[in-house]
Order: sequence, then C-alpha cells, then structure tokens
Amino acid sequence: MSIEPKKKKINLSVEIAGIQFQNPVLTASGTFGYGMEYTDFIDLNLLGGIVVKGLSIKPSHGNSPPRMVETASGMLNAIGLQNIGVEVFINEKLPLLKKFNANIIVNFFGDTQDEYVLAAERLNDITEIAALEMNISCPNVEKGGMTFGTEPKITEELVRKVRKVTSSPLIVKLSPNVTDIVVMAKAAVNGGADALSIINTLLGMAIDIKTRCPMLANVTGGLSGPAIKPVALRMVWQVAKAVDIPIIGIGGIMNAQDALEFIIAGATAVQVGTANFIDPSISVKIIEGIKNYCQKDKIGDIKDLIGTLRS
Amino acid sequence: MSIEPKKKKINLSVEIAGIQFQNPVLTASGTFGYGMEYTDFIDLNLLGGIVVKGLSIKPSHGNSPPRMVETASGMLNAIGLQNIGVEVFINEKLPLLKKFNANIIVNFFGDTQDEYVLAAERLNDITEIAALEMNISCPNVEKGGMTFGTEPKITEELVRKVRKVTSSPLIVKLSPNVTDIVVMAKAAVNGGADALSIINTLLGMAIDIKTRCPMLANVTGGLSGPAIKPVALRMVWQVAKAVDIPIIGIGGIMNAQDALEFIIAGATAVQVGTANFIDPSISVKIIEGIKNYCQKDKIGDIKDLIGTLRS
Amino acid sequence: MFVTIVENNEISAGYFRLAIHSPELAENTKPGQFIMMKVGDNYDPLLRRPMGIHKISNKDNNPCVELLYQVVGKGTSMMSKMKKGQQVDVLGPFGNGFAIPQNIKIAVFVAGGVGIAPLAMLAEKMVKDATDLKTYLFIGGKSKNDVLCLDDFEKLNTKICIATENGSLGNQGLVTNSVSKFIDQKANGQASFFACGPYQMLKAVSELTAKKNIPCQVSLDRRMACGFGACLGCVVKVTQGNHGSYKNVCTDGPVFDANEICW
Amino acid sequence: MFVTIVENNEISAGYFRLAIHSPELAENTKPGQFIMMKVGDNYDPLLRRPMGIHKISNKDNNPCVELLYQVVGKGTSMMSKMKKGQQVDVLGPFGNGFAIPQNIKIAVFVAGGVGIAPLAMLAEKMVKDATDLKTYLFIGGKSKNDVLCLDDFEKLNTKICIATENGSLGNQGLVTNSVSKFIDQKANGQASFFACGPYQMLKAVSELTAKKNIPCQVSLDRRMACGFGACLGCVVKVTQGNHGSYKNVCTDGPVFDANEICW
Ligand SMILES: Cc1cc2nc3c(=O)[nH]c(=O)nc-3n(C[C@H](O)[C@H](O)[C@H](O)COP(=O)(O)OP(=O)(O)OC[C@H]3O[C@@H](n4cnc5c(N)ncnc54)[C@H](O)[C@@H]3O)c2cc1C
Ligand SMILES: Cc1cc2nc3c(=O)[nH]c(=O)nc-3n(C[C@H](O)[C@H](O)[C@H](O)COP(=O)(O)OP(=O)(O)OC[C@H]3O[C@@H](n4cnc5c(N)ncnc54)[C@H](O)[C@@H]3O)c2cc1C
Ligand SMILES: Cc1cc2nc3c(=O)[nH]c(=O)nc-3n(C[C@H](O)[C@H](O)[C@H](O)COP(=O)(O)O)c2cc1C
Ligand SMILES: Cc1cc2nc3c(=O)[nH]c(=O)nc-3n(C[C@H](O)[C@H](O)[C@H](O)COP(=O)(O)O)c2cc1C
Ligand code: FES
Ligand code: FES
Repeated sequence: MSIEPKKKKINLSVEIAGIQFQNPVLTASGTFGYGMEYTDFIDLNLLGGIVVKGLSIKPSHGNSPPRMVETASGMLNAIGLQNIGVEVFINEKLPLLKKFNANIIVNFFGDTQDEYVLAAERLNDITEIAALEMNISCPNVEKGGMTFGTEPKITEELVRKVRKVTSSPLIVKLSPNVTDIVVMAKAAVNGGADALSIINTLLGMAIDIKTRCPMLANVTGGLSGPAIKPVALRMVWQVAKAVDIPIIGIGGIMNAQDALEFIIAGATAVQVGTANFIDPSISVKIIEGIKNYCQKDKIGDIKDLIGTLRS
Repeated sequence: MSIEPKKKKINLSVEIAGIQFQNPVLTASGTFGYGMEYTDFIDLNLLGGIVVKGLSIKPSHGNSPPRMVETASGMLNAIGLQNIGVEVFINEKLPLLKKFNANIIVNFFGDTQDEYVLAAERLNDITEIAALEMNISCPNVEKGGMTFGTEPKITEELVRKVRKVTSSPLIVKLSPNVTDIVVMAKAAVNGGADALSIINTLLGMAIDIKTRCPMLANVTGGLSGPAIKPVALRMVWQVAKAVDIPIIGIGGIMNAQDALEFIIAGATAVQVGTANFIDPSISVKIIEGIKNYCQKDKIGDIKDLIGTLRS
Repeated sequence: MFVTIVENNEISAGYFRLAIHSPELAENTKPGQFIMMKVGDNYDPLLRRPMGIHKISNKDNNPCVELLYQVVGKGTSMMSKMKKGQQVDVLGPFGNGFAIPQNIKIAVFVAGGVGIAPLAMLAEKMVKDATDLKTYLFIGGKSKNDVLCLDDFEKLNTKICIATENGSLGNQGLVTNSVSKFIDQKANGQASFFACGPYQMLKAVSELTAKKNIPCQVSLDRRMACGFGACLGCVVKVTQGNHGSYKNVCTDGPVFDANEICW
Repeated sequence: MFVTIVENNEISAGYFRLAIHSPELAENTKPGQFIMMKVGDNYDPLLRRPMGIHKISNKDNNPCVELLYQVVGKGTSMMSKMKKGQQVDVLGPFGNGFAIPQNIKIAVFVAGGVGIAPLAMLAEKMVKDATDLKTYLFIGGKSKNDVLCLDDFEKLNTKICIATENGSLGNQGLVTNSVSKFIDQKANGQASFFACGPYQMLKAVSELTAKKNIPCQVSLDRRMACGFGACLGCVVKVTQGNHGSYKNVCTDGPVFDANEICW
C-alpha cells in the first residue's frame, strides 16, 4: 500500500503461552465460522490466528430465530452457540484449516463442568490445534443459568479441571458482565490459564415497539461491535496491570487504530470479531495498518508497544 | 404535529414514590446542568421532571481536563462530579427552578457514607424538591475507590442510613458495572428505596495512539449514549421482573421509540441524558412522540403500557 | 468491492430503483441471489443491508445490476439519498438463487410488495430460456402504490392478477385469496410456484401449494449480519434433519422449497 | 436550527470554506463566537462539532455566515462532502467572543493554521469600528499550504509576518519566534494581542505578552459535548478563584484573557 522506498522490516510476531504468532491479529470465535467461510475474501495464511466458532462435545442446534439485531454501532446476537460439535470439527473442518499458516485456536464450552472437561479431553494433543480457548460466558445449567464466568470460585474450579486434562496452551475468555474483571482474571490465572481473552459480549436487549416483542427470540443477547470498545479497552487495561500472563484484547476492533489501542493498553494480541461481517478482509487490512503505524513511529518490534500507555 | 381531526386526550401522567409526574420524561443528572442552561431551547414547564447535576455537601472542582471524548455512538465522561454544592444550589439555583411545572429531583452523592447522610439531611424537607436521587456509582473513599454501588451490603447499609434522615421520596440510581443488577436493586429496596433509576454510565476508556496517552486525564470515564442502550434496557427488564417499586429507565434514549422500549420493558418513567447535548429540545420531542404512539396504538393511559413486553 | 451508482430513481412513493455499474455482478448473478450493501461510511448503521438483484441490464453500454427497494428504515432511507456517480461498497452475489425446473410448462409468480424484485429477473430469464412456458403473476400490496413492475411482466405476456388491501387496484383483499381460487380451479402438477414477499404471505402460499402437491419455491427475508454463512444469525428452522435443525438463509437460501421450512 | 449550505469550497489542500444562509447568525454573531454543527443524521458521529464563525457575508443577497475549517477527522471529513443546497443542523451562536478594547491603537493578531478563522472576522470589525488602528498579523503553519486568508488582511492594510515550519513561505520556524522579536523590539502598552491556534502556540504567546504586561486574549479549543454549559466537559483550569478552579470554554470562553489560564 505504502509507496515509501525503503521499509525497515518490522517484527510483528508475538508469543502467547509458548505459541508463536506471525502477527498479533486473530479472528474472534463465532465471527469467523470454521475459517473456510472466508477463503473467498482473504488469504488465511496471512492471519496471526483463527479462533473457530465455539464447539461443544455434542453438536448443538442453537437458539430459535430471530437471533440477531443491529443496534447503534453494534449488534446483539443470541446464536445460542450453534455448532457442529468437537468430533465433526476434528474430522471435517480441521483437515481443511490446518493447511494454512495461521494458528488454529479452538474455542469450546459446555453446559456443565463435565462437558467442558470432555471437550477439552477430546481436543487435547491434536498437533494442528495451537491452543484451546475456553468460553466461560455460558449459562451454567447446574447453577440455574448464571454463567460460569461470573463467579470467581466456579471459574477457578472449572479452569483447574480443564487444565488437568489438557496439555495444550489454555486461553480463558472472560465475560465482561461482572463487577470486577480483575477478580475474574485472577481466578482464571489461579486455575491455570496460560493467557486471557478479554472480552466476550455484553448482555443486552432490544424491543420492537410495534409488536411489543423482544427483537430476539431469546429476549437477551450479546452486544458486540464498536459500541463496546471503550468497555473492552478499560477491562484489558485493568487486567494487564494486575496479572502476568498475556492478554488477547477483543471488543469492537474495526481498524488498525482500534487494535493498537488494545496493544498499548496491554494486550499482546487482538481478536477481530463483528468487523469481519462488515468487511471480511478487515483482519488483513488491520495487520497492514499496524505495520504502517510501526513504520511511522519507528517501532521495530511490536512487542515494544505492548502496555506502553503513558499515564 | 399531527393533523388528525379528533385526538383523544391521552393520560401521560405517572406516579413514582407518591409524586405525580405530568409525563414520564425526565432529564438525567449531569446532562441538564441545573436546568436553567436549557431555557433558551425549551419550555421547562413541559417536562415531567428535571434531575439536576449531582450535588455533594461541599462544592467540588471535579477532575482535570480532558474530561470527555466521543466514542462510536457514545461518549466517555470523567467530569468527576464537579458541582456547586448543596448550599449554593438551594440558595441560588432552586429559586429559579421552582418556578417551573416540572418536578425537581436532586441527585446527590458523597465520598463517604457520612457525606451522603449530610447531603440528604440538608436536602430534606424542602418543598420545592420533589424527590432525591442518590447516585451510588461514586468512588468509595473509605473503601479504596470501589464504588458504593457494586457491593450489595454496602449499598443496603448506605441507603438505609440515608433513608433514616430524609422523608423525601428516595430514588436510588444504580451502577451498571455489576455482575447482577437484580442483587443490587434488591439491596436498594431493602435499604428503603422508593424507586430505582437504572442505569448510570458503563466504565470505559479510550487511548490516543499518537501520544499513547489516555484520552481522559482520569484514564477511565463513564460511557453514555445510544451505544449503551441495549445494556440499559436489559437491566431495566431484569429488575422490573424482580422488584415491586417503580423504575426510571436511563441509557441512550435518543427518541420516543427508545423511551417506549424502556416503558414496555417495565420502566414507569425515563430519563434523557446525552441526547440533550445533541438536541437540547429532544426531551419535549420525546414527550410528543410518546403521545403520538399512544394515539396510534389507542393507548389512553401510558400506565397501561408499562411492562407489557410480550415474551 | 466498490461500484458506481448509475441511477437511483423513485419509481413509486417510497420505492426506488437503483442501478450500479458492475460487470462482475451482471455476469455472475442468478435470479434470487442478493448482495450486501454498506450504507454510509460510519459505524451507525453498522451492518450491510441485504438487497436482492432485481434485474441485469445495460446502461450506456455498461453492464449493470438493478435493485428495487422500499424505504423502511435508516439504511434504506440513506440509500434513497445516494446519487448517481457515487461509489458504493457491495459484496456478492450471495445465496443460492431460484432453481429453474427443467421442461417447466406453467410458472406462477406470487409477489407481495417489494417481493416482486427478484421475481422480475427470474421471470425474464425463464421466459427467455423456455420454449413453451405459460406465466402467471399474482401480485399484492397495501394499495396500488405498492404494486410494482407490472410492465415488466406485461412484456413477457404474463397473465397478471392484482390484489390490494384497500381495493385501489385489482381485487380487494389479500393476494393469497386469488392464489387460493386459482389453485382450486386451475393449477395442476405441471405448475411451479415462485413466491417472494411477507412471511405470512409465503406461509399461506406454501400451505395452498402443499395441499395440491404443487412445487413451490419461496425466497425468505431474514436480518443478516454477514450474508455469507459466518454469523449464523439468519437461520430458519427446517423440517429436514433431526428435530430443531436450522439452515442459513444467506447460504442455504434465500430460496427454499416451501415444504422444507417449518412455518 | 436547520440552515442551507450556500457554498463549500476547498480553498487550500485540506481546508474548506463553508457558507450557510442564516440571517439570525449573521445578525447576532460577534467575532470569536462559534456554532455547534451536527454532521450526518446518525449516532456515529454522535456529537456536534464546534466551529468558529469566520466571516459574515452576503451571497446573492442572502445574509450568510462563513466557516473556515480544516479536515482532521471523521466529522470534518463528512463536512467536506456536504453540498451546496443541503440542509445542516446548527446551534448557536455560542461563547463570549473577543472583547474589543476601547480606544485601542495597535492590534496584534497571532494565528496558527486554521486559528486564523475567527481572527479574520475580528480584524475586519476592529478596523471598521476604529478610527486610527494599526494592525499586525503573525501567522504560522507547517507549510505555505497552511497559511490562509492573507488577502483578507491585506485588504485591511495589516502588516503581515509569516512563518512556516518548513520555510516554504515567510520565515522558517515557529510563528512565536517572530512574535518574540516583535515584542522585544516594538510592542508596548498600547498594543493588544489576539491569538488563536494550537495550545502550545497560545501558551508561548501568553508567556511573551505576560512578561511585558501586554493584554492578550486567546481563543481556546476544547472537545465539547454540548457547547452551552450543560456538560462541564470542556473546562480549562483558571488562575482566578480558589485552587483548582475550572471555567467552561464554551460559555466562559472560548476567548480568555491569557493570564486567566493555568497554562
Ligand atoms: C436476501 C434478501 C433480499 C432482500 N431483497 C430486498 C429487495 O430486493 N428490496 C427491498 O426493498 N428489500 C429487500 N430485502 C429487505 C431489506 O434487506 C431490508 O428492507 C433492509 O435491510 C432494511 O434496512 P433499513 O436500515 O432500512 O431498516 P431498519 O429496520 O432500520 O434495519 C435494521 C436492521 O434490520 C434489518 N432488516 C430490517 N428489515 C429487514 C428485512 N425485511 N429483511 C432483512 N433484514 C431486515 C436491516 O438489514 C438492519 O440490520 C431483502 C432481504 C433479504 C434478507
Ligand atoms: C470554540 C471552537 C471553535 C473552533 N473553530 C474551528 C474552526 O473555525 N475551524 C476549524 O477547522 N476547527 C475549529 N475548531 C476545531 C474543530 O471543532 C475540530 O477540528 C473538529 O471538532 C474535529 O472534528 P472531527 O470529527 O473531524 O475530528 P475527530 O478527531 O474525529 O473528532 C473526535 C472528537 O473530538 C473533537 N475534536 C477533535 N479535535 C478538536 C479540536 N481541535 N477542538 C475541539 N474539539 C475537537 C470532535 O469535536 C469530536 O468530538 C474549533 C473548536 C472549538 C472548541
Ligand atoms: C455472532 C457472534 C457469535 C459469537 N460466538 C461466540 C462463540 O461461539 N464463542 C465465544 O467465545 N465468543 C463468541 N462471540 C463473541 C466474539 O468472539 C467477541 O468476543 C465479541 O463479539 C466481541 O468482539 P467484537 O466486538 O469485535 O465482535 C460471538 C460474537 C458474535 C457477534
Ligand atoms: C457529562 C455527564 C455527566 C453526568 N453526571 C452525572 C451525575 O452527576 N450524577 C449521576 O447520577 N449521573 C450522571 N451522569 C449519568 C447520566 O445521568 C445517565 O445516567 C447516563 O449518561 C446514561 O444515560 P444517557 O445514555 O442517556 O446519557 C452523567 C452523564 C454524563 C454524560
Ligand atoms: S447472515 Fe451471517 S450466516 Fe447468514
Ligand atoms: S461543552 Fe458542555 S459545558 Fe462546555
């Protein structure tokens, strides 16, 4: 894109939980399908990583429609974690995905603690899978629907159980719907997390005043997109100050500037979510934009930018 | 606005904590100054109520600038509760405000529990003040900065202390930065709240990637505007199902449709905040819009719409 | 991809026809497919808008695709203000499109309001490709203002039956009343139905055709975040597969066999 | 209030002059006041943009106010695409404006980049109203492209001193270097300074004038949510009052006595 004559080589690679990423831009779970949905639009080889749609040990149909609605600079979704299940993923999707340079990260969840453990066990020790990302923003069936990710004790216990059954790098993805994200982050660290993904969606709702019905069949859904960026950034910053493991920043990242804000706040890498729907090639543009920023600001290694907020 | 020949009279009045409001549209604290800032733009007599800028027993200078920044469909503010103090308000602002038909509601706060009590005592029993709104989203100096409104026990205790010293109707304004808004709402009810205002701002942050400094001198600030509406609406709906006292819905209300969503979700009234900055006459337009909706949907009394979500 | 607007005219109150110059789309689009259009440069509105392709045409020797849209909200209202010469960002074509049965003898189109949009392109192609095809159009709307594209079908010698809710054009009532009579009296196994319009209309047509085992394809409307199978936000419940199974309207549809849908 | 755009032209790369038809604003605006402009119809961008009034003029016998703006971000970039004839929603005039001292003999204007905007209107009015006024303009920018409105000041017989950072016009360096020399050599108690531009420039001018006790008014830029005193988002720390006191830039300013500000 740039027409400058001599460009210094910039090192964009980062390390998270012992895995090398060629650059710090990943695609977020649930917004990138199983990867192959995007091959018409971008070269998956260019990505730092691909986090696939959240998988459970058994396939799941997900929620009744309507499942999504647009909001101001955001969207609500209540997909209900529809997925093909761990087994089908391994047999049908992974063989296609593994051909690319990008690290494959498998996002997974369960309705019960046992289901988390079963999924993690099945996904353990598959060389094509670079890391597991544990989604703890799921309704806890055993606890009447409160999510696993809002009670520090349960979070710690669950992470520990999963930690025991897998030798893969374990990333825990936190829910933002909590009073104190730092407490939750520390619980995940204590349970054995290697890295943290921050944040999942904020719980929201919309109503059709003509019919007086909720816009989502599920009534509430997860808010994502640029609307939530300020909240996500704040949480990444808070946690980065408090824990020693790497953080992957997520929430409303639409361009390189947004991604850089997260890195400056303390994220080692970022995930691009909702933006993929609007521009399916955005992740590659973000990598390019980060490179240009480093070039301009004379940053030879992206790692030198992480957590450099001046305040 | 409408050209229909015969309009049935629609009853827009609502009652909260024994106070009658001529309509359910109030202006939110901190976004409407002390009221007089808006007299060039609208007739204050038309409003249901005016909630003035949060007052403390002593005047406060507020935070260093920069104090605000725009975000996607929202804004962050870190005004730091700059205010003229209860005494000056009573002597200089209230005499001007009391001439209008709108109910005057005084929002107040403290850095310590004692300061809350002192402010409430001083504001007690002033006939021109229709109700007190207690802002519990303030840093709790005694507890190292965690806000009063994120710990249910402290909330209940604080509300109870304030309740004891005032016979004015007491509205408690909740912070959305909590895991479970229903728990906080119940704490306020147990403490003796007559009504609840839901929600205050979400905690957020923004960074200038050129300087690598936070956009706000205070680093973090409160997110308001349309971006937060889905979260606010969800919280109003959750609380409306769980408590028996009236709720005032707040968060990203920009037009009559937004206001109606809150009423359908269970709010008895609404407060308009950030929207006042963009269109200082918006509150009156919202009242008009609610009237038109009722006319069209043959709702003779706005009270018949409250909490009528079909799900 | 960025394409240039060649035309954007109001053809009936609240309905616009927008032509964009795009050899790629003109060449690759099948009837029933759609594009995703970004409206405005900012984050509000955030998502692209799905818009069916209405026609493929040539304007000043430029291969174009045309949209026919109704202004219903924020995005379509912004679309209506777009000007000739302006660039607009679209993705597509997406979706399966209609399946055109081999050796079809009778094609019946059922349109509600702006649902006529994809059917115009479908009818034109079917008539062009077939040798001996009889076509019928049942078209309905609130008032005559909502009944569009009659001239396109007249050109194809289609038999047209119009219904409006207020009776300002054609029969008064729902278009499905006319369809019902037609099916009872005339339709038989040789006919194939193609319907696009409001959900309730599609459901009614589906029931009417199902009773007589007449094949019927419906094009569904769903709110969409992506349009290409990544978000799973657009699903519809289908009869096929195990209980509670869903299909993507954007990639498995938007056109479905009517009896595939759990109405 | 909705007003009509009469003109919106790029006068130098990245700088535009926008004229709006408005008898109310033309009649009631003092130099140094500003308006708040809504850009776009949606929630992104959400807030109005503050814009100083640059001139009052007549276009085709219509009383107009003119803005002079630089494209720096989302809102100003959208402004640059606004077309003649388009309606735009503005509030104002807001702010105090410059205080014009009685019997002033020497007026010195110091402008950085687009900071020239309000000074052009101020200078014109001062020259018109005064009988025997000498005027000086110190104007700076990154390059000659950023040095605007020279002709307006030439018309007023103003002595003009230009500085550009890259030396492409006038002296090379910061405009405050020239101001410093001028103050050392020529300025005395009869002069009054009026400055608008980047914060660092205003601070420097303020220090230079303070040393010689020369009155200096500065017009400040702050991010604003409302523009009319309701949000307290725009404050600046002032020396007056007790420790840590703030004033609103929108209502107490944007123009302040330089020594009132805690720089
Ligand atoms: C495959 C497909 C093809 C379509 N073809 C056409 C066409 O040819 N002509 C035409 O006029 N309309 C068509 N529609 C409907 C069109 O997409 C909506 O009218 C449009 O998205 C409304 O956007 P808005 O911003 O004006 O409305 P708003 O109500 O402000 O939109 C809010 C959100 O809801 C979505 N939405 C609202 N109504 C619909 C709807 N009926 N279908 C899908 N999403 C909706 C919007 O995309 C947006 O995400 C089609 C829809 C689909 C799914
Ligand atoms: C009283 C006053 C008068 C002004 N007069 C002029 C003028 O005559 N000509 C001109 O070109 N500019 C003027 N400005 C600056 C102008 O308001 C900003 O350049 C403009 O708001 C930038 O908007 P944006 O969306 O393009 O930038 P963005 O950076 O995308 O804006 C983001 C946010 O920051 C605010 N912002 C960004 N820069 C400034 C700034 N320098 N001052 C205040 N707010 C800012 C925006 O209003 C918006 O809220 C004036 C500012 C003030 C306070
Ligand atoms: C349609 C949709 C589906 C999602 N599905 C998942 C999921 O399966 N697992 C998960 O951990 N997060 C899921 N998310 C959350 C995203 O991964 C991401 O955390 C969130 O959307 C915030 O990022 P964004 O604002 O960039 O979209 C989903 C988000 C969306 C919008
Ligand atoms: C600039 C600003 C100042 C505010 N000050 C106060 C305050 O003093 N007390 C309070 O309880 N809430 C305060 N709020 C919160 C609002 O009253 C309201 O709860 C919040 O902004 C959400 O509503 P909105 O999205 O309509 O703005 C303030 C909000 C803004 C934007
Ligand atoms: S619209 Fe995203 S999967 Fe269909
Ligand atoms: S901009 Fe709101 S008080 Fe100044």
